[in-house]
Amino acid sequence: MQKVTSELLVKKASELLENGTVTRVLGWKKGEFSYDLTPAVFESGEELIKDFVFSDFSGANFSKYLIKETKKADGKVLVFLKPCDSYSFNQLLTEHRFDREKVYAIGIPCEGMADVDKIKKNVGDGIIDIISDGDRIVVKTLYDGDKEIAADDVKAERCIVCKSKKCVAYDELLGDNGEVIDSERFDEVEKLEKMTDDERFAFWQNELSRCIRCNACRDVCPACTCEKCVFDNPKSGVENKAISDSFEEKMFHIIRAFHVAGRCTDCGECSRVCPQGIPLHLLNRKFIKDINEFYGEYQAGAEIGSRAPLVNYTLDDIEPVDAVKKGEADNA
Amino acid sequence: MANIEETLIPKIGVITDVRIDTPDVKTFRVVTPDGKKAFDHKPGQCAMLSIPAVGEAMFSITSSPTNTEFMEFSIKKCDCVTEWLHQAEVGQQITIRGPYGNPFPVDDEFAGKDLLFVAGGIGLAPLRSVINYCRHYRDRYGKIDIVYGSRSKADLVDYNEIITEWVTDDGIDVHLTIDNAEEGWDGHVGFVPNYVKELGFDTNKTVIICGPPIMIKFTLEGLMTLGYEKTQVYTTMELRMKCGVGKCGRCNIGDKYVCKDGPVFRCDQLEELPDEY
Amino acid sequence: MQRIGVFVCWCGSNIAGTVDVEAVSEALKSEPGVVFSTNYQYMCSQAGQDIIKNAIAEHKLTGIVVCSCSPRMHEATFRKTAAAAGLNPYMVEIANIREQCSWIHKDMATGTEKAIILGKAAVAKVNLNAPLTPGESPVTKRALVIGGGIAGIQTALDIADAGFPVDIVETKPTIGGKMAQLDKTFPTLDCAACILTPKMVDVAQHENIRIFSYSEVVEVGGFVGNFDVKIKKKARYVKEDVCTGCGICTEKCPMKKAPNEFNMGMDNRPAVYIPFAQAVPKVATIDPNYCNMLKNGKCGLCAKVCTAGAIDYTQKDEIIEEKYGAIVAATGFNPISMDKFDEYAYNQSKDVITSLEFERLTNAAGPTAGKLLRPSDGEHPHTIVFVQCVGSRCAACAEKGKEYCSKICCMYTAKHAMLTRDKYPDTDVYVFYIDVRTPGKSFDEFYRRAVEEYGVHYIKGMVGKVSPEGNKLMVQASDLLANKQLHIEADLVVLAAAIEPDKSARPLATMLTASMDTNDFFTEAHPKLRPVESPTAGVFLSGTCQGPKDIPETVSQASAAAAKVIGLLAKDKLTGNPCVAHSDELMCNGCSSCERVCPYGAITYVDKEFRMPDRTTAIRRVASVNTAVCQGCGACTVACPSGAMDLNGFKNAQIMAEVDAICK
Amino acid sequence: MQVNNGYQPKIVAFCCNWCSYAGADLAGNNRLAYPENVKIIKVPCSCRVNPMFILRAFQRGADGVILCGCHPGDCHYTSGNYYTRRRMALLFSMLNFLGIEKERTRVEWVSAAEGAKFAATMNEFCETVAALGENKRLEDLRCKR
Amino acid sequence: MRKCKTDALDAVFAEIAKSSLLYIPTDTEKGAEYKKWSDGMKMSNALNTVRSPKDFFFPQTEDLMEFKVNGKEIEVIDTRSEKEDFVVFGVRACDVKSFEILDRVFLIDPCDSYYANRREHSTIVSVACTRPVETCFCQTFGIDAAAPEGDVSCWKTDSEVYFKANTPKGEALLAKLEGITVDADDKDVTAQQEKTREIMKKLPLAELSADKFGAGKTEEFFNAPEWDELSESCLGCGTCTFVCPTCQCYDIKDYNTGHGVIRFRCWDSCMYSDFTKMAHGNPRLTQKERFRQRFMHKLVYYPSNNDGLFSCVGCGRCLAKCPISMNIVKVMKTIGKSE
Repeated sequence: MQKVTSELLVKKASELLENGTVTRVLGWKKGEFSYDLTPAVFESGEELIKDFVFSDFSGANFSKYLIKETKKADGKVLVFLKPCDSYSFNQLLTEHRFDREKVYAIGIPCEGMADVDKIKKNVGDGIIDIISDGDRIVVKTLYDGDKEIAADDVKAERCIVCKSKKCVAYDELLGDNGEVIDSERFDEVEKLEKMTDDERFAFWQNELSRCIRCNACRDVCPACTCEKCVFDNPKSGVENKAISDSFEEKMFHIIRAFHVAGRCTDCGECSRVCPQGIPLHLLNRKFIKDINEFYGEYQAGAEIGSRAPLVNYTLDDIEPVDAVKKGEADNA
Repeated sequence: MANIEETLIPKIGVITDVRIDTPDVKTFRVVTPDGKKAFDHKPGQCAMLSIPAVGEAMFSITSSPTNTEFMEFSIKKCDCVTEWLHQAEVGQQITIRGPYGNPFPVDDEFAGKDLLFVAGGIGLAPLRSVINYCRHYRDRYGKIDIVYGSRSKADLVDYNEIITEWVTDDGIDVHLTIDNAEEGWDGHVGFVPNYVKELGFDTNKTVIICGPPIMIKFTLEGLMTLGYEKTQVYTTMELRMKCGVGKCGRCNIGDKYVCKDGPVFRCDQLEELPDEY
Repeated sequence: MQRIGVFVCWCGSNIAGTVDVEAVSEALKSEPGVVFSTNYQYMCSQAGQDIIKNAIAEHKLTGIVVCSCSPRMHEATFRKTAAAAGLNPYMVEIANIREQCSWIHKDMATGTEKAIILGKAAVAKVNLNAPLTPGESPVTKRALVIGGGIAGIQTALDIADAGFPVDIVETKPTIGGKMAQLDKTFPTLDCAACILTPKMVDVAQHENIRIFSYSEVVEVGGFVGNFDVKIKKKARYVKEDVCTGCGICTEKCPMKKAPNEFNMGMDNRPAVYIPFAQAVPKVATIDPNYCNMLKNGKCGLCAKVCTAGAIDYTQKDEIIEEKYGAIVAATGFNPISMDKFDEYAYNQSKDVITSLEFERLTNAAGPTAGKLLRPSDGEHPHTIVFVQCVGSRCAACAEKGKEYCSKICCMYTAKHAMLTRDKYPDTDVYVFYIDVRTPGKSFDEFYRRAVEEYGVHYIKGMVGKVSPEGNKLMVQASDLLANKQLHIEADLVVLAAAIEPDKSARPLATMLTASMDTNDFFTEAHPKLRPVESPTAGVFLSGTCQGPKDIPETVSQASAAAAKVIGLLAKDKLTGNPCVAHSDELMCNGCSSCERVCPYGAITYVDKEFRMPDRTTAIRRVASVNTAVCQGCGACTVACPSGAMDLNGFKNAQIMAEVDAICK
Repeated sequence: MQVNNGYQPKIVAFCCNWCSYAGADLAGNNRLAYPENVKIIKVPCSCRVNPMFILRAFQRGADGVILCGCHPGDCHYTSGNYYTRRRMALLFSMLNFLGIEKERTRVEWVSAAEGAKFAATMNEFCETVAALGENKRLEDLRCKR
Repeated sequence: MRKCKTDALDAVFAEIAKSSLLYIPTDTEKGAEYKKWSDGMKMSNALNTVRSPKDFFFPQTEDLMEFKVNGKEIEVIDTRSEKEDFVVFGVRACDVKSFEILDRVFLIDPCDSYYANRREHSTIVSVACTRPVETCFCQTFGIDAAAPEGDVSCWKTDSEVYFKANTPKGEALLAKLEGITVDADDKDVTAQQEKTREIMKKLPLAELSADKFGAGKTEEFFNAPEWDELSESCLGCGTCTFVCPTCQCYDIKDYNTGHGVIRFRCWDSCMYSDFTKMAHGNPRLTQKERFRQRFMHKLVYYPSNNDGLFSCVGCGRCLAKCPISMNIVKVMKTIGKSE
C-alpha cells in the first residue's frame, strides 16, 4: 500500500496545471485490470481525475520519457519520481539528455511495487481485481473467490532489495524523504559467483537462450537512450535483429550491460519487462558489484555530474587478471 | 523438398555490360550464366537483385519485355546494395529473382490509347520498359508523348537511346527538360510539372508518371488543371517493395500490398489508400 | 569496393627464407578487392617502389597492401610511394610478415600460412580504408628548452642561432647544470668551466634567448606547433633586472649557514647567494628557508646594502604563459642517493664521498679551493679507494640501484685517479671495478695512461664493506683476478654513484604526455632512427634525460635535437595526423563520456539543429572533435555507447574486418 | 606449442602501436619464437579495443584474446591504458560471470623494450588456452561450419 | 469421438512419439513452454504457453539458403530439407486459430515452401480450455475456447481425455492411438463445453466486440485522433509482435561466416523504427504510424484481404507482456469508442 494516494497526486497535479507551472503531467493511466497501468501524458484535471492512478502497480519509470516529452512542446512537464526513478532522472541529466528547466519534478515516497506475476503464482489465475489494504493484498479471482496475501510476498524483486528510499532529485517532495538502504541486492550475484564456471555457463545459457530479442529490456532502460543503438545500426558491424546463434544473445546482453555499466542505476526495469523472464538485472548488478569492489562505492544517479567509473581511473586500479581472480577468491 | 520451386531462392545472374548513364546512375545488363534471360517479365515488373552478404533490393526491369536476350536495370547509387553494384565490373555474378508486381496494363487499358509518359530523373527507369514495349507494338497505341526532365543534361538517364531511337520514331514526341540552363543545352529549361502544363496536352491521353514524390504531386495537380481525371493516370511505387511476395509486412499502404496489389497503381486507386506513402 | 594491389617483399632472404613469397602473392590474388598481386626482392628499394607506382597507374589501384617488415620500419616509405603515384597515402596497409612471421618461425609452411593470413587481414582492412587528409595547424615559431645544463644550453644556442626565439627554463638560480660543477673533463682534461662558461655567456647575451632561471614548467597544454605552457617563476626576492650581481649582499648577509648545493653541501653559503662566480644570470637569490627577514621579518640587511635597490622581500611567484611550437626536455641527471648503500658507510663517514663531491673537492672554486683534503679533518689523504658501479648494473639489486650502466663512471674515475696521482704522487689510488668500459674516442688510451703512466691500481672486484675505524676507512674487497680478499686501510673512499634522471622528469613527462621507460628516462620515438624525438609530436630530447651520456654525446644530441626543432619551426604549417576521432553527429547522444576520457581535451560539445527521423527538428547536443588536438588514441571510441565516435584509420569496421580475417 | 595432439588455439593479440607492437617487433628482431597462431592486430592504443572486438574475435573462432598495451604510466597517450585496465577488468569479470573461462582473456603490459616478455607472454598464453581446449562457450556455430 | 483415462496420457504420448516428434507444453520455472516430449514429461495445465506456438512453423530465425562466393562467382546452395513429421499436442483454441491466419499469409501464391514444409509435416492436437483467465478474449474473434479446431480436438475432464479427429491427418493420428483409446460419446464433453462457455461470459473482456472493425474500415479509423495518445508511451520494442501468435513480419538478412554467406529469415517487428526503412526513405517515420500500422493490420487490413478474418486471436499474451501495458484491447476500446 502506497503512502501517497492517487487523490493527493491528482490534486497536486491539477493545481500545477491550473496555476500554469506545468502544461502536462506524466502519470500512470488506469488500465483494463487493476495491474495494467500505462504511462500517459495528462493535460487536464479532468483527465487526471478520470484515469490517473498511483498504486502498487505504478512501477513504470518516467525519466526516460522526459527525453521525448521535454522536446515536444513548450512549458514544463510534471513528473512524479519515486526514489529509484529519481536516480535515473539524475543520470539522464548527467548525460545531458533533457533540459532540467522543462521539468517540474515531484518526489514521492514508494513502499515498493507489487509483481503481478507473483500474485498470479500465489493465488492462481483469473484475477478480477487487486485491492491493497495496508500490508495485505486482497485478490478477487474468477475461480477461487477472494484471496488475501501479504504484500511482502508479492513484492517485485527489485523492491525487495530496494537500494534507496531517498529521492535524490525533485523540485518538491511529498512526504518525508527516506534513506539510502543497505540492501542485499548482490546476494543473487554472489550466489552465481560461487558457482563453478560450468554451472554459471549452464545457468546463463539456459536463461539467455530464451531471449527473443524483442528489445524490451533496452527500450525501457533509462540508461539506453542512444539515438541509435549499435545493435540497430547496420554500419556498426554488430547489428543484429534476431538471434541466429546462441552467441548473439550473449553478445547483445554483454555489450548492453557493458554500455550501461557505471550508468545503470539498478532500477530493475529490464527484468520486469522481459517477456521471457530472464533475470537481466543480474548482469547489471554484477557490474555494479564489481565497480563497488574494485573502484569504491558508486551509485549512478546519486548526484548529477558524477564521473562514471568507466570514464575515470586511478593510477593503482586493479589489474584485469586480479579482478577476475578476486571474484574467485571471494567464492573460496 | 529441394526440388520444389521456392520463390525466395534466387537464380544466378551475370553482369555482361555496365553502362554509365549519369554521374549516379548506371545501367547493368544481366543474363543467366548460360547467357539467357533470367525470366520473362511484363512492362513495369520488378526483380530482386542481391549480392550475398551485402543485401537484397528490388529494382524495376528497365529493358523491354520484348527483349528476349537479356534484362537491363538502371540503378541509382543510394544505399549499400546500389553502391556495391556501382563498383561491380563486367563478369560479376549477382543473384536475381522475380518477376514481381503487377505490370502496367499495356495490353488492356493502354491499348489503343494516346499515351503520355511523364518522368523525372531516375523515374524514367521503370517507364523505359513500358515505352520500349509500346514502341515495339507501335500499332497497338495511339500517339505517344514523353516528357522527361532531370536536374541537368548529365542526369538524363538513357540519353543516348532517347536521342538515337525515341525521337526518331514516328508518332513519338519526346519533350526533354532540365532544371537549370546550362551550356550545350538548347532544349527546354524548367521543372517537369510546369513543362507538362506548358505543353498543355489534350485530355484524352492515358498518363504514366514516375519520379520524385514532389514531382508526381505537382504534375498531378497540373494534369488536373488541364482537365485530366485521376483515373487516367498511372504510376508505380516499386520503391516500396521489399520481399516481393506479399509476406514480409513492409510494403502495405492500408490494406494494399505494393508488391502484390501494385506496384502499378492508378491514381484514383492510390487516392483511396491512407496517406502513408 | 577497392581495387587493391598486393606487394609481397622478400626482404632478401629475411622474409623469403621462411615464407614462400610466391605462394603468398598468389593466395592473396583471390581475396575480395585484390586485382593485382606480386612479389619482389626489396619492396622498399627504388625498384620495388617503382613496381608499386607502376601498378597503381596500370591497374588503377585504390588501395595497397605491402607484405613486408614492420610498419614501424617502412610504412612511411610506402605511404610516400603511394602519394607519389597519386594515391592517398592512407590507402596503404602493411602486413608485417617479417618481425611477426619470417623472423620468428622456422618452418616454411608455417611461415607461409601465417603470412597469407596476415596479408588477408591487411586486405580486409584496406577494403574499408578511406582516403584521409591531414589537417593543418600553424606553428608558433618559438621553442622551449626545459633544463639549462650543457644539453639545454647547446640546444638553445643552436635553435637561437638559426633565428628562432628560445626560452630556457631552469629550476636553479643559474644555468650551467652539472657540467658547471665539474673540474676537468675527460679525456682531454680541459677545464669544464673554461669551456662551459663562455657558452653560458653566449646564452645570456643571445638576442633570441630568454632565460627563466629559478623557474619551472607547471602546465603544458596544446600540441605540436601550438603548445601552451605555464611557467612558474619562483620568487627570488631580488629584482632580476635591477641586480648587478655585485655580490655585496652575499658578503653582508649575516645568515651564512645554508648548505651550499653547488658544492654538494660540503660547505655553506649565505641566505642570499649567487651560486658561483660565473653564474648566469648573475643575480642574487634569497633562500627563503634561511633568510631571517623572510622567515621572521628580522634583518633586512641585504636591502640596506644593495645600492641598486634590487632586494624585494615582497616578491611573489609569478606565472608566465607562453606559446611554443616545440619543447625540448633537457632535464639532466643526478647521482642516486647513497642511503641504501650502507656497506660503503657513506652516511657514517664524511670521508666516503661520491664522485661528484670529489669533483668539488678538486675544483679550485670548491670548498677546499682545489686542495684535495679529507672532508672530516682537512688532512691530505694518502690512500684513496675508488669504487665503481655503485648502484649501476645492479641487476640483482634493483631495489637499491639501477640495472643499467651509468656509462660515464669508468672514464671520470680514470680521470680522478690520474689527476690525483698527477697532483699528489704520494697518494696510493685503488680503483675497484667490474669491467672497465672505454668505448669512446681516445677513451681507452686515457684509461691505459692512468694505469700505465700514473700507476693507478686497478683491481677487478667489488668492495664488500667499508668500515670507519678511527680516522681510517677499512676497505674489504675481493680481487677477482688474484682470487683473494683485500683489506685496504684508506683515507678517502670515492663512490662512483649511478646516475638517474632528475626527479622533475616524471611529472614533466606527464605534462608533456611524453612516455618514459621504467627508469624514468624519456623514451625516444625510435631507439635508432629517431633518438632525439619523443613519441609525442613536438617534444624533443636532449642530454641525459634520455639516457646516460658523457659531455660530447650530450652536446651532439643537444645539437641534433636543435636541428629537429629548427626543422619543425621552419615550417609555417604542420600537417597533422589524420587518424583522428570523428563523431557521427546523427548518432551522438551528447552524453559527455568521450569528453571525459579524452586526455587532450580535444572534444567539445555544440548545440546543433537536426532534422530528426520523425520529421521534426530538434536542437541536440553533439560532440565535436578538434582534429588538431586529437592524437588518435581512440579512448573516446570505446567510451561512446552509441558508436558515434570512430577513429579514422582504425575504424570499428576496419578492426573487425581484421579480426574476421584472422579468425577465419 | 603443440599441446593436445597438435591442437593449436587461435589467438588474437591486440597490440598498441607504441609499446607492445614495438615489443612484438623486438621479439622478431631478436628471433624470439612464439606460436604462429598468435596474430597481432595493431591499434593505436590499448584503449582503442572495444569489448565488441573481443567478442567478435571469439565469435569468429578465436580461442583466446589478449590485449597488450604500454605499462601503466607509460601510455603514449598518458591515460589510455588506465581506461583499458578498468574496461577489461570489468569485461573479463563479466565474461567469467557468464561462465566463460577467465584464462581465455588477458591484458598484459609490454613495453617496446620487452621483446622477450612479449614472446614469453604469447607462449605462456597459448599454452594456457591450449590447455582449455577450443572455445565452446562464445562460439558462433555458423562461423565454424 | 475417442477417449482414454487421464493417466493413460503418458501412454498416448509414448505412442505418438514412436512415429513422429512430439511437442507438448510443460511447466518450467518461467511458465509453460513447448518442449520435445521425453519419457516422464508432464503436460502443463497452464492456460497457455509463454511463447506462442508459431515458432513451429515460423521460427524466430531460419536459414533459407547459403552462398559461396569465389571472386566474381556466386554459388547458391539450397539448404532446404524435408522436415520430420511432428505433432504439437495441447494447443489452445486461440493458438490453433493463429495457424489459419499464418497459413493465409504463407501458403497463398507464391507459397512459402519453408513454412509449407513444416505445416505439411505437422499434426495439431488442440485442447479445450476450461479455466480461461481475465486476459482472454478469443470470443471477441468468434473463437470458441471450448471447441478448439486442429487436426485433433481434445478435451480433458477430471478423469478422462476425449479426442475428436477433424482432418485426415487427425484421423491417422487417432488411428495410431486405437489401442489406448476407446470409443466415447460426447456427453461429458458437451457438459464441459457448456460450463466453459458460461465462464467465458463472465470474463472481464467478454463484452469486447470487434464488430466495429473489419474489412473496409480503413478510412474510418486511419485518421482517428486517438492514435496519438495510444501510441504516446509505446517504447517501440517488439514484445507484442514477438509474443503474438499471428504476427508474421519478417526480414531476410545475410550473415557472412567467413566461409560463406548464410541467408536467413528472422522475425521482424513493425514496431521497430527501421522496419520500413528502405533505400528511398521511410514511410512510417513516427511511432504513431508504426503503432497504428500494427493494429490497423490486425483489425482492418488483414480482414480486408482475408474474408473478414481478424488477425488477432485474443490469446492475451500482449496484455500480459507489454512493458507499458498498452495492448489491442485498449486500442479497440479507445478507437472503437466503447467502454
